Amino acid sequence: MKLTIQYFALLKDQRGLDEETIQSSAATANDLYQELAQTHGFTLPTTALKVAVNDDFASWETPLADGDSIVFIPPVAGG
Amino acid sequence: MKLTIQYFALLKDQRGLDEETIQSSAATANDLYQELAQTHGFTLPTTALKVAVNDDFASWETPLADGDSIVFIPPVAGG
Amino acid sequence: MGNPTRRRRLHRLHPPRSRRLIPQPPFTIQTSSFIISKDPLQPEELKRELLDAHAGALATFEGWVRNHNEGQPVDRLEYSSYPALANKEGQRIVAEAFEKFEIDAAIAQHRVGLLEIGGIAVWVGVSAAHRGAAFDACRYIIEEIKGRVPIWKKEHYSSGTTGWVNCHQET
Amino acid sequence: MGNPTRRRRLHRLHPPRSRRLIPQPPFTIQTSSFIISKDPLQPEELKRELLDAHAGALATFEGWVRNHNEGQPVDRLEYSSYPALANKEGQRIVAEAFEKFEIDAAIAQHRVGLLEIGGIAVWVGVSAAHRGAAFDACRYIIEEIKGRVPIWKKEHYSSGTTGWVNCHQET
Repeated sequence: MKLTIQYFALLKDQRGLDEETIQSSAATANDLYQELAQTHGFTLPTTALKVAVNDDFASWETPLADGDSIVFIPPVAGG
Repeated sequence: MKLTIQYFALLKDQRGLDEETIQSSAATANDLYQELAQTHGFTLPTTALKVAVNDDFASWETPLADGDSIVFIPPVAGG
Repeated sequence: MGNPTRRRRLHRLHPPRSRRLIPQPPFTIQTSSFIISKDPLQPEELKRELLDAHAGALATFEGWVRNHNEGQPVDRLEYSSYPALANKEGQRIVAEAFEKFEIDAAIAQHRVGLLEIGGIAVWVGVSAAHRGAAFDACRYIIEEIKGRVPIWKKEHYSSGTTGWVNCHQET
Repeated sequence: MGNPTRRRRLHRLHPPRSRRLIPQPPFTIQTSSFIISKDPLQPEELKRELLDAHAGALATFEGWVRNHNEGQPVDRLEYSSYPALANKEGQRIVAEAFEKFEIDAAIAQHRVGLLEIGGIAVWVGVSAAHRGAAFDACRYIIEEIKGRVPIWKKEHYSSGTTGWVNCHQET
């Protein structure tokens, strides 16, 4: 299935780009992050991240579907 | 002894003036208020008032001295 | 009743508890002030005074004249104060806020005179490195002003009558 | 791993707890808004929007860029956000404040982009009939923004290095 991933903050620096569309068979958001972290050397563990699927917060166990848009959210620091 | 009394808010309305200098032998601020309340028909009880002697808060039992300036302070309502 | 002069001498040696507990000026006040103002308050200017490269957080409070109180429509408000004591007590309150909270600067001003609906009656601003202290100190200052500073509010009702707030009696 | 399509169907019938607890738009928002802004924030204009003859109390919070963080001198800050979710989450927070506190109006804005020392990063204002609610709601909104809204802060240190705040790693 085709997935769109947007990167922000530290993950954007580590990936070196804002957004990409990839082919993946990852069943869940968690599986997808593990795949990408291994490929790109992301240093943040999932315990420090949240995940959004289709622009809303989601569980790491959310099953992914073709066309989903995924964002891994580094620790926020507004204000 | 000579005492100066300033009036504010409801007490000013009830006394009909801002300030007066009187002769009194009142031993304490409390005695003075009782005297004045009887003469001028002040409606507020001392439990609802505070008293200042020479521009600082004082106890109702403060002994008065010649030349003291006294203010009876109605319930405050700033803001 | 006793002799007032003799009692006063004793009183000086042993001031009553209520007097001893109130700190006396001068205080160690940093950037801070309390002012009773006859002119309209200027929040933007006051905020600029609090601006400091060190500070990260600014909490402010503004009290506006409302168009009603306890169900009665209000046209305008008249604030009066006992200036000598009001300024002293306000400055004590700001000084207490510096002792209690880790703040960088604090300003409080209270308007007196006749105010129209929507006018600013009181302004408090506190800057601090962290937001918790800024909020706590700002709230402390406004609560203490409302409870301790000799300022009174006379409401002019749409009905034509007036009333001193908290005095439970219309005049 | 199972079949993703089948699991998704089940998931729709029984959404996970974390999704069910988050209220979904549209909310019943009165005078309220949350905006991520690329332009400098305008506290005076925002305050005017909150002005209402009914309200008696206005509590505001401003977060300014500080010249230091954890002992390191900071020259400027760069805020970035995940706009689609940041706006949605910010609006949820403001809507929650209306549910929790008796307030009349609330506005929150967060700046993104490059900010100099002393620039306003975030502004929150709440008006209410009574000051307690105004303070409580203002503080609630800023605390929740800091904890939940996907906004990140990159510090540019005087030393020439940069760091993502909270990520414990310099880049």
